[in-house]
Amino acid sequence: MAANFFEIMERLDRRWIYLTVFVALSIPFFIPIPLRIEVMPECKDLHERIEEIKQQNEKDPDNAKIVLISISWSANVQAECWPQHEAIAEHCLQIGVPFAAFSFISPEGPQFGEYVLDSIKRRWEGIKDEDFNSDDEELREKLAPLKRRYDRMGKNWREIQYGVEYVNWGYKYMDLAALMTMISDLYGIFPEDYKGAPLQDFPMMKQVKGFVDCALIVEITGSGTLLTWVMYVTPQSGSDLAFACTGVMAPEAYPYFKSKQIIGLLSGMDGAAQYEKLVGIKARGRKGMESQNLAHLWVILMVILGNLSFLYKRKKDRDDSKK
Amino acid sequence: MADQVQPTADPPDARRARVRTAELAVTGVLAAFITIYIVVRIARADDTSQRMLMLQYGLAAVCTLAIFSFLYRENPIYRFFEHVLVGLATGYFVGIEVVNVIIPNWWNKMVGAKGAPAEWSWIIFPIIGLLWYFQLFRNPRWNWYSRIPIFFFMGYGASLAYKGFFNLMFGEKGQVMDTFRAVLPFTAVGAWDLINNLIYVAIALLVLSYFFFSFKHETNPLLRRSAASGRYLMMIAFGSIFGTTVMGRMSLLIDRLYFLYHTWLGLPG
Amino acid sequence: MWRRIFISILTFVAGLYFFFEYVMPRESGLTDIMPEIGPRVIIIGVTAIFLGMINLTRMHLHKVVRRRPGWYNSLACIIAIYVMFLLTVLQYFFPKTAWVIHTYDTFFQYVRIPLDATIFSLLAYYIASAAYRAFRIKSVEATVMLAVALFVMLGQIPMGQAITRWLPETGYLSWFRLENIKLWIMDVPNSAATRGILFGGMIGTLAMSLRLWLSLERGSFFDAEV
Amino acid sequence: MHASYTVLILIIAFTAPIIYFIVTARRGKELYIRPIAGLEAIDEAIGRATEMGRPVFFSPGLAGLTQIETLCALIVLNHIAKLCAKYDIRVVTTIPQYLVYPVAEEMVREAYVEQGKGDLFSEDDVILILGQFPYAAGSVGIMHREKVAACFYFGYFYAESLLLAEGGSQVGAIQVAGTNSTTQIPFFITACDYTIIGEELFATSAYLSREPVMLGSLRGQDVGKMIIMFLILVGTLMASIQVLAQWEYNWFRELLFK
Repeated sequence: MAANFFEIMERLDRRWIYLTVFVALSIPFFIPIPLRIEVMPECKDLHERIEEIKQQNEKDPDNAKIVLISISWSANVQAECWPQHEAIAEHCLQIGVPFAAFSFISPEGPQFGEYVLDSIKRRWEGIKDEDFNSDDEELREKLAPLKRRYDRMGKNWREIQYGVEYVNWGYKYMDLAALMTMISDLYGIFPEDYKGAPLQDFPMMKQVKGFVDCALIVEITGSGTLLTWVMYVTPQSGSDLAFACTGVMAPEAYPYFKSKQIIGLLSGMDGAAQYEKLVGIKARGRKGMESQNLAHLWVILMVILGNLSFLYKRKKDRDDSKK
Repeated sequence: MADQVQPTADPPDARRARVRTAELAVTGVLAAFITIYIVVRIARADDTSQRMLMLQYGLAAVCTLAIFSFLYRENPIYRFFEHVLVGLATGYFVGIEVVNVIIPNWWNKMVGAKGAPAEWSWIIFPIIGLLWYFQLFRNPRWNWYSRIPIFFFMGYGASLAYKGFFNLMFGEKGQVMDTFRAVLPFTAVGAWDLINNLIYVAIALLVLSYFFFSFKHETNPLLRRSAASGRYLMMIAFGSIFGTTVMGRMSLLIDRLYFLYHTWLGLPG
Repeated sequence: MWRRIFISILTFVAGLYFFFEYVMPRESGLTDIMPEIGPRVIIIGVTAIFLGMINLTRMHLHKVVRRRPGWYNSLACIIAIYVMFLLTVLQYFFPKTAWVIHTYDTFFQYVRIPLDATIFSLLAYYIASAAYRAFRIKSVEATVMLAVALFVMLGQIPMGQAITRWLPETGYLSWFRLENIKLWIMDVPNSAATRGILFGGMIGTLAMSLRLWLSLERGSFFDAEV
Repeated sequence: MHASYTVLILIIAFTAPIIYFIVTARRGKELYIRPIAGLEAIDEAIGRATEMGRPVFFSPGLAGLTQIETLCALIVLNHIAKLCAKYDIRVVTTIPQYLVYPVAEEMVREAYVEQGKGDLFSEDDVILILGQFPYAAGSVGIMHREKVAACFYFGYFYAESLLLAEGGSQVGAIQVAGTNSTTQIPFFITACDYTIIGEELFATSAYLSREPVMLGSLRGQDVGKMIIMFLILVGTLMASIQVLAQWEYNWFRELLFK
């Protein structure tokens, strides 16, 4: 009987495997699975660094630094990069660290930057003002990170003040010469923001001359842009670099995390989910992890089945040759 | 050559026709359902903007399902949408460069828009840039001119490699600098760290030793063992890449399912 | 011949500024003129963007005119190029006109993005199928890879981590929690091996850059008669 | 960052051997280069294709013409085409870059003509398919239609690597891959019979072409690697002594960095 099973499996049409993948990933959409996300140090370090920038800015408001998000992702990897971007942006907005977004390799980047903020705003619309002071302790605890924003901004906390809290520089075709120029002078490359308004006139950009005034650069990417920063920009600008990337890229980034050339590392959807946990939201990252569970178990099962049938076949071949 | 192209185990024509009909029928039924669903959603929407949104969601869902149909078999619907994608991507890319770079960074500077003085000298840069277009000529006599910008960019990129290399390897937190790790495990402090450091330095050196090319690996006493083990140790890195790639690829699909189930079909979640 | 010499000199001269900017001390003032260089280089580079559009149009127009099989797809491609191009330019100049923004949004957010994302998501199916068909313990190498991959996969999902959640969160035993094993694999052996590969690769890049800069490179493209 | 004096010395230390060995190689000095394990696999695969009388498939990766990986891939293509011409079988090549296309066609044609089998070469065997996924899908389709007996993937690959390698294994071809894109190597290792890893790709093309510049450069690179190894060994030793002697800093590190 077992023999038949493996033989059938070996001849099985690929499309059946595809179908099972589809089903396995769909189940969590109908049956929610409770999860506990473990936050890893790579992620915690980034969170702490942004909190630190907040404290520094409070101590020295005349010399306030910004966080820069480099959007090097586009539609095809949005599954992993969108939640990372959303979690980091949400964190900056919660505690009030001004942040800018720009893109140097992905033309769609700035557009996605806007979409991400839209989705944050949409999520906030579902939260009522009185929830922050509700009697339900669980709810209060859940909203504690966001309450910092509510306390600071008051009634109109849902509005994101463009130019004060956040600015979108836009996209430029760029090669290394231009990127290195931006270390000291970014206005030669970005005279305007992505809508065509003069960039230098925004309040949060008043004291920003170039990358030197970005305390932290977060590179969110699905391709190999990390080395560009590590080799050409951050040693000169003195900014810290954090790397949020698709799962594929993460193992390659660990040597730089080890050497502290990057101070934080978010790896794929897992990293996004960890960050979401830290900033107290449940968005695409944590929801996606529910499906990841079954998907991974399914892949592991596939590997085991494949190897069993491989071993079976090898044994059979050996037996045959003995005969 | 023709006989090589023909697959040997063709199903009989009759069977193929039956499969064809079944495929067409299933496609037709699915298409009808999707259309009806979209129309119903639009009809039941509250106002114009909602109706617009439902139409847009429907469009996105059709695109998603059309691409998924590739899993069953390469088909004309997939091919059509694939061509549309290539077109949209190219058009968007060129358009965004025009409005994001050419207008603000060149045109505005040259004609002096927004109160700045006009700098007509900027006209020269696109003229140099026009040399790229000689690539369109097949004739080497003309094609040659396109090498001027290509090699200009190559030249300055190449010389930049020095800066990058030394920043990466020998900077304050450089990769070589970071490999200087204390490895003698006979101090009281952090024995675990020391062991890890030893493993770390050893693996890095062994892997590097695999990439020596101008020595005979078999006869060189140092390289014989180290290069072979280097290859095995690299497999650890490749294994972890495989592991995280599974997560990456699955995320992509989860994202699409999320769209289909929540955004389009409107399931709670 | 003179053309080749000209190209060699051009390549070399183009690289001189950045080389000296790096090796000369800060006082040389070379770094200060960098903001003048970057914006100009961008313009030279960006002029090339129409090339892709021209090439694609040429290729597909050829198919349409000759009525090659699938010419209607090519027609759709050409139309898509120019519609998207126009819309992108229009939405910059008329950000307040509703129909422009709506049409642009429809094409970008609801056609372009789903198509792009879905094509990539097909890989999820393929990786599962490859895991079944190809990921086998054929050799020692493959076995090492497989073992590491299994640990990493288990360590990065909550259900995998749940297997060892009964272990304490601190102390020596916590090392054996799956997420910590994964972290260790990533942080020590993987990181070290990647670094080893990187050292080799970077030296290779440096050597290649040197060959390009000094026009020593040989091979198809560089040997072509000009 | 500007170069310190130590870095200036290092610049010379890394550059001089490369130039020196290139010059000596061009003067005609024979330089040893170790055989690459995957290369026998190429011969073996072509041999099997000959026995079966089926064509072989070649992909030069997704990178552009000026990228070194593609140049190496083209050299390998030329070698494979020569072998195929010798044994009277066809080599089918798909190209994703329009700049690479004419060069690759020339390479294959040249190889067939050189072996006196010009009539065996057909322009339809070098196929241009633009775009990453169209390329992968088209290539897999061609593998199926032609029932290729061997597949070779050399060059720089992205996510399409898995598609190609899966497609090849489905038709039961012997597969040999060579790439330096680290993220794609695992998929080639799982699905291919032999994988040439990382820098070995460059060595492969040097080994096959016997181009003095490449051989010399490889030798120079080896010296560079030795320098790095030496620095790491000394630095590690000093770091250990630092811990033992409880120095405030590792002076060797400071020396390099300052």
